[in-house]
Amino acid sequence: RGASPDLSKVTLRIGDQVGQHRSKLQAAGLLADVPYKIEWSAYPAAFHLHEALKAEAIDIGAANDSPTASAIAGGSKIAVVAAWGNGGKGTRLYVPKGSTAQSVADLKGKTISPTTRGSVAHFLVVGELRKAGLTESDVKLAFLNPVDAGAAFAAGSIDAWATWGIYGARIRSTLGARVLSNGEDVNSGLFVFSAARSALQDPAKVAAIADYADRIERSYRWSREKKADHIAWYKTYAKQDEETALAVYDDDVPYRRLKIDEEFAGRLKKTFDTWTSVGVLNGAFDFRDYLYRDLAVGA
Amino acid sequence: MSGRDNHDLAVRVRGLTRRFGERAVIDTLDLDIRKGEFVALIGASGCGKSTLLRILADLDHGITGEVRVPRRRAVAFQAPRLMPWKSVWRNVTLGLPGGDHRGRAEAALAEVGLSHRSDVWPKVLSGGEAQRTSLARALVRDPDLLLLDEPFGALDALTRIKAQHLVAELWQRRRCAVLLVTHDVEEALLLADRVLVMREGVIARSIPVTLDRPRRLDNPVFAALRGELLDLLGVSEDVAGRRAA
Amino acid sequence: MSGRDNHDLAVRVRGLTRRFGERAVIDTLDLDIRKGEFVALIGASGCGKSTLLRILADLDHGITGEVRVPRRRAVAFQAPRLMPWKSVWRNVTLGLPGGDHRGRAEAALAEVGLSHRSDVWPKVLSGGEAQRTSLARALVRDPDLLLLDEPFGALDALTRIKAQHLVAELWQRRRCAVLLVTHDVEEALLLADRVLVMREGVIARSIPVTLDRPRRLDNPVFAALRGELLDLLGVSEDVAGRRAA
Amino acid sequence: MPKLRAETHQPVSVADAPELVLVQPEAERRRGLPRPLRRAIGPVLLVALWHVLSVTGVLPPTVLAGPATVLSSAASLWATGELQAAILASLGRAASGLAIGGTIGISLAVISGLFRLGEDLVDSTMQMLRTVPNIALIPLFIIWFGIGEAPKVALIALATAFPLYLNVYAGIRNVDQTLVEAARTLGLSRPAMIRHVILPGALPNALVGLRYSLGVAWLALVFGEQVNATAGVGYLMNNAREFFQTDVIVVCLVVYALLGLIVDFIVRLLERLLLAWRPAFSGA
Amino acid sequence: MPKLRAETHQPVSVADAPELVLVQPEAERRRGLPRPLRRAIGPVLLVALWHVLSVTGVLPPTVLAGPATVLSSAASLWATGELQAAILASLGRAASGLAIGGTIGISLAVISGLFRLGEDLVDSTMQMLRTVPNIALIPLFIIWFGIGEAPKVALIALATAFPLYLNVYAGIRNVDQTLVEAARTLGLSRPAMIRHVILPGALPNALVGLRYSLGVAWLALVFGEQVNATAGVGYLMNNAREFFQTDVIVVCLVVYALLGLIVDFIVRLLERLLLAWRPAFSGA
Ligand SMILES: Nc1ncnc2c1ncn2[C@@H]1O[C@H](COP(=O)(O)OP(=O)(O)OP(=O)(O)O)[C@@H](O)[C@H]1O
Ligand SMILES: Nc1ncnc2c1ncn2[C@@H]1O[C@H](COP(=O)(O)OP(=O)(O)OP(=O)(O)O)[C@@H](O)[C@H]1O
Ligand SMILES: [Mg+2]
Ligand SMILES: [Mg+2]
Repeated sequence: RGASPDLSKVTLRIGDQVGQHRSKLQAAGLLADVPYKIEWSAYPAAFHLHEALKAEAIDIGAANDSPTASAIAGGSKIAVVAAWGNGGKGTRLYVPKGSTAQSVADLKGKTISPTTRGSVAHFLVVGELRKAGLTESDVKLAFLNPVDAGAAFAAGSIDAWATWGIYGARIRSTLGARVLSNGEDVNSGLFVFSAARSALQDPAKVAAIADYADRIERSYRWSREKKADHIAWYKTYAKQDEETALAVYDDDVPYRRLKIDEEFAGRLKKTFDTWTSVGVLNGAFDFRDYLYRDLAVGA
Repeated sequence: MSGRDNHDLAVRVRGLTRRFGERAVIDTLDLDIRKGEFVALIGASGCGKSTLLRILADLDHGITGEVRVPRRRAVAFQAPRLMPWKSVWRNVTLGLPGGDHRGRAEAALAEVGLSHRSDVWPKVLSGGEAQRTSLARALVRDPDLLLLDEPFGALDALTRIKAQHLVAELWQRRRCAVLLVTHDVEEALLLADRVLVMREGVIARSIPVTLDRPRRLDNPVFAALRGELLDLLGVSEDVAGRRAA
Repeated sequence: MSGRDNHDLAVRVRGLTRRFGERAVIDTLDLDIRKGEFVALIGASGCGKSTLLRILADLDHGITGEVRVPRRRAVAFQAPRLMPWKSVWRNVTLGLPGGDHRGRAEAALAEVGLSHRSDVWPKVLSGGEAQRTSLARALVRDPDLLLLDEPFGALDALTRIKAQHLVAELWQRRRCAVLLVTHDVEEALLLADRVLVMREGVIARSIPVTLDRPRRLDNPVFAALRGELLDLLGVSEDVAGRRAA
Repeated sequence: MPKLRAETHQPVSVADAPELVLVQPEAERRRGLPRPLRRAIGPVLLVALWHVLSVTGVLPPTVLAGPATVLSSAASLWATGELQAAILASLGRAASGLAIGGTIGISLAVISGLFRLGEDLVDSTMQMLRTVPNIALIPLFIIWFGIGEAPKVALIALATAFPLYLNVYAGIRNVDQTLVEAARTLGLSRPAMIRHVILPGALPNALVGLRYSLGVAWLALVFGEQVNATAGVGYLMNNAREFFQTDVIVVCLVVYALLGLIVDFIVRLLERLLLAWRPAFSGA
Repeated sequence: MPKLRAETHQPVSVADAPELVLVQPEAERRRGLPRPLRRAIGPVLLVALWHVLSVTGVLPPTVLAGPATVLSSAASLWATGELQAAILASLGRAASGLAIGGTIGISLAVISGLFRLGEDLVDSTMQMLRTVPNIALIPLFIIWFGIGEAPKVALIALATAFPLYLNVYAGIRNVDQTLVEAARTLGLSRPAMIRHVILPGALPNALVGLRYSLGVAWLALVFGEQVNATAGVGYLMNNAREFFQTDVIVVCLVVYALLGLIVDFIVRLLERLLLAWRPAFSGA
């Protein structure tokens, strides 16, 4: 690497799911001294973000591994520049309070909502069914949007619901939902930053991306070190009560930065293969071609 | 006009007023029509004849005063008001109780000379044809009060005579009360028992026509009445004789 | 009817046919109207008078034959056809070139006795008021051919005389050709240079009226012409005298 | 032989003629609450029902928060200024979108309403495009218009163009032919004809289209504000769905519902102003 | 003094009167292609444009697949039977939803169109509800109707009820008051009045509503088929969008567009059959 490029002329266009990173970086004071300009844009879900990325309307954006694999399969010209993993926490399989099911095997013949098709929760359901020696045809899968699935769960229209984050926390607290499986050995727990290939042509922009990735890493560190601050931020950002904020804290903070290497390509491929095996995605990709391995990793 | 027994009346109006904004088009008007009486109503354009008819047809409630009319009424409006989405014959029998609508419509249309038009849409009718359809629609009903608003205005001389004849015949058979609005003084005198002249919101004059029927235009009493009525309408004999510049 | 110089004509129709389905309402009709000529057209209801007028107004193209008319025409239709979304005075001057529409509309409305109604919506007009508005709308224009389809049908005797006077005056001043459809034989004779009788799709008779103006109803020539026309319309003198049953 | 026979009733003699009925003046007929109050009954009943269902637990709060919760959520959103900001942002977008979409829709409707040739070219194309789901076009709009305000406004423009097109076109084709003829004899130029005859005649229908478009403009925001929005009612709702904030979702629904009432009010006002000429039926 | 003065032109003498113009018979005026062919021009041009943009690379295939790609994708979806299954599934839902929603919409429109009291209760409520985004109501529908076919059909019913309501209601209020009066004097019973006067008078508007509803029924599937669907055009499209299958998205869009043309054809046919009585303007 040569002399550090002039960042002051760079404008980094960052796509941000539900504005989370921007808000958190702000709260952690990590946006005060950014040496380049950031143009934020916010999207409600991963595929909206990837639509923008595919159109090269943004330079960089983060999503779970599954939507990233979908985007690659859909012909999006992106490269993974950075990734974090939390060890598979956060996405769980829930049953209602009164459910008699004690294991995934007990759900045979029942209706499970894996939330939306191709979501991390769907990934979990696929893995759990395999672990229990079941196939998808042994249960009824009801794909629903999170809010709709919540209603179906509350109304008893589904016997189990695989979901993540706030949804899980809320049904635990308000409906007394029970965790049937915490999914830690199934979930990939990957959080992936993808960049438009065009953005990676510009060394200055690459430097800015590297800096931004470092700030994300520092924000995770901030969350772990300043729990009270994180909780306070989260409560206002997501408009949740203390209980919910605390409930999701342990899942949200243990993200560790991963190296973008051969092994990571393998993890992406594993996710992709799971999806092809259930017919959600198809095609054949060498995910090593979709990595950008040269991003400087700082502090 | 008021000394009669109520039981004998087909229309009883007392102190009727109808205002549009500031203007009282009908202004404390009294009117009695006996059962079976044929009354013609004349008056200048815009004096309130159609307004009065609408009230007697129970279509206008922005009124003050007492208005009593029979339950069964039939109306032929000044404009034909045919339902454009119904063929001519269906227009004629619309709302008629009983069966064989087609047959009754055909008979009525034959009387007004429209047998050949019974299946067409109203939009293709000529002005006079539409007016005759509207007349047939009123006559085919069985009213106690027949309200006719210039029903012959768009008809040629021969068709008009036939239509007048038709109304007279229905009236004589049914003995219903008839209120006929017309601009034709001779027509009023040929048909009516009494001619009302409307002016400034009231019935300004009520002129009984005691001539025997059938009436003749060349009867001297007829001519005198005609002169009197034209005078009331503001047309002097001289002007009536020498009309165009 | 055909020997004249074309240059002298305001309307020239040759072999005009108009069919509705199988029926030829107008059937190889020929018609010439000289510049400045006042022609009245009479005929039974439904015989095709309005159809002919529509063709002369260049509104109906489902025709065969040759029809020539001046470029500047004005029409008063049988129904008033006022734009319901325009106040009365705006209806009168709609499409008029030049300025001071309000003033010209007021003047025209005053002539037909509607000064007090110039700001209202057409929906509140009485039948005769609407007809007079439509007439004012035609008269306020500057036509070479004036087509009037029963323009006085809904008017009382006095108003009708005034309106007739108005048309006659405009015609004398402008010397435009006028084609007046009417059901009133006396009206035709009072106003026109020539009376056309339409029957079975053609001009069956063309009767010149050579009486001097102003004309009087009590002129014996007038009475004779009147009898002749009524006869052509199928009304015998006897029926005309003794009309209602 | 008289043929116009009254067959259903035997001819009655004058003596046993029927009783007269009184024509009731309006003043004695009309009673009760004033109009605006009566129009409020429906919505008020609905809110009451909702309240009862919430209080009795038939509607669990995780699905649909009750009116009380919603009110307090709305109050706090108002206190932080978020709600006002959202409404203002959405209002701006809806207004621009409607202006563009309305202009396009009405212009195309006039073209295909007036000219056979225009109809041939435009109408079937519009009929075809109008059933294409907007959301599927968002990726295209991002490519053409980026991720700023433009694609959001474009989406609203697209969504609002069709109802106005459909209704104005139908309105033009519903204009009384006899009036068009009359206008032709008055020597109106083509633009004058459009202005003075065709458009006023199509106005009752056009206002239905406007009513529709005003509603659709806001509904389209739900999708438009999925693209890089940080404010707006659609954004607020999408966000609330992500964060499972059922109370905020319902606040948004209430905002939408109120908006529907405002749209209704505006269009009613326009109808009163612009359609005063109409001799139309107004209910019994 | 003559007051009806022609002020724009000096009175002309008979000698210099103007030339006559010939009234052109129609046969000589009309020429060109037959109607259905001419109506195809617009859509065909659009497809041609799309093809050209695709071939020249202005529309890259990752953004919007070209007609050729789409045809082959459609063919393979057809070969697997997926496309037919999707269309059939959606058709069934759209038909049931439309039947229910249409009945509700028209009934409510008749109630509020005819009765002042009905209007007071129903109209403002409908105006309020119609601007509420459907997708936000899905949770409610799930609670009430489960996750089977019922909520999907309910959603379509809801979506289709409003256009029919709006247009039929407007149609009823647009019925000529003078005809209603005339009908009243004919002694029609209330049901007869509705059947013979009000509804036929509202028909031109109702058909606009139907046109709208027929389109909306399919559009609502995009949301309805987010609820636990395994087949359907909306499902196919949602899926394709989430998994960036641009070719499948476009196949769905084409299906929707064709559907728009079919709807147009059906409604035109109905108009020709049901509105033959109308003396309306039909374009120049
Ligand atoms: N709804 C209304 N609002 C205001 N003025 C009205 C309304 N209806 C009628 N008028 C006015 O009331 C007057 C009387 O109208 P009406 O129709 O009764 O006249 P008419 O005697 O029948 O006249 P005509 O012989 O011309 O038909 C007219 O000047 C008319 O303009
Ligand atoms: N579009 C049409 N389709 C079919 N028939 C039509 C059409 N227009 C007019 N007719 C018929 O043509 C005939 C002539 O109509 P027209 O309006 O010219 O009569 P008219 O002489 O003006 O009669 P009136 O004195 O009653 O006004 C009528 O029988 C009418 O029903
Ligand atoms: Mg009148
Ligand atoms: Mg005529």
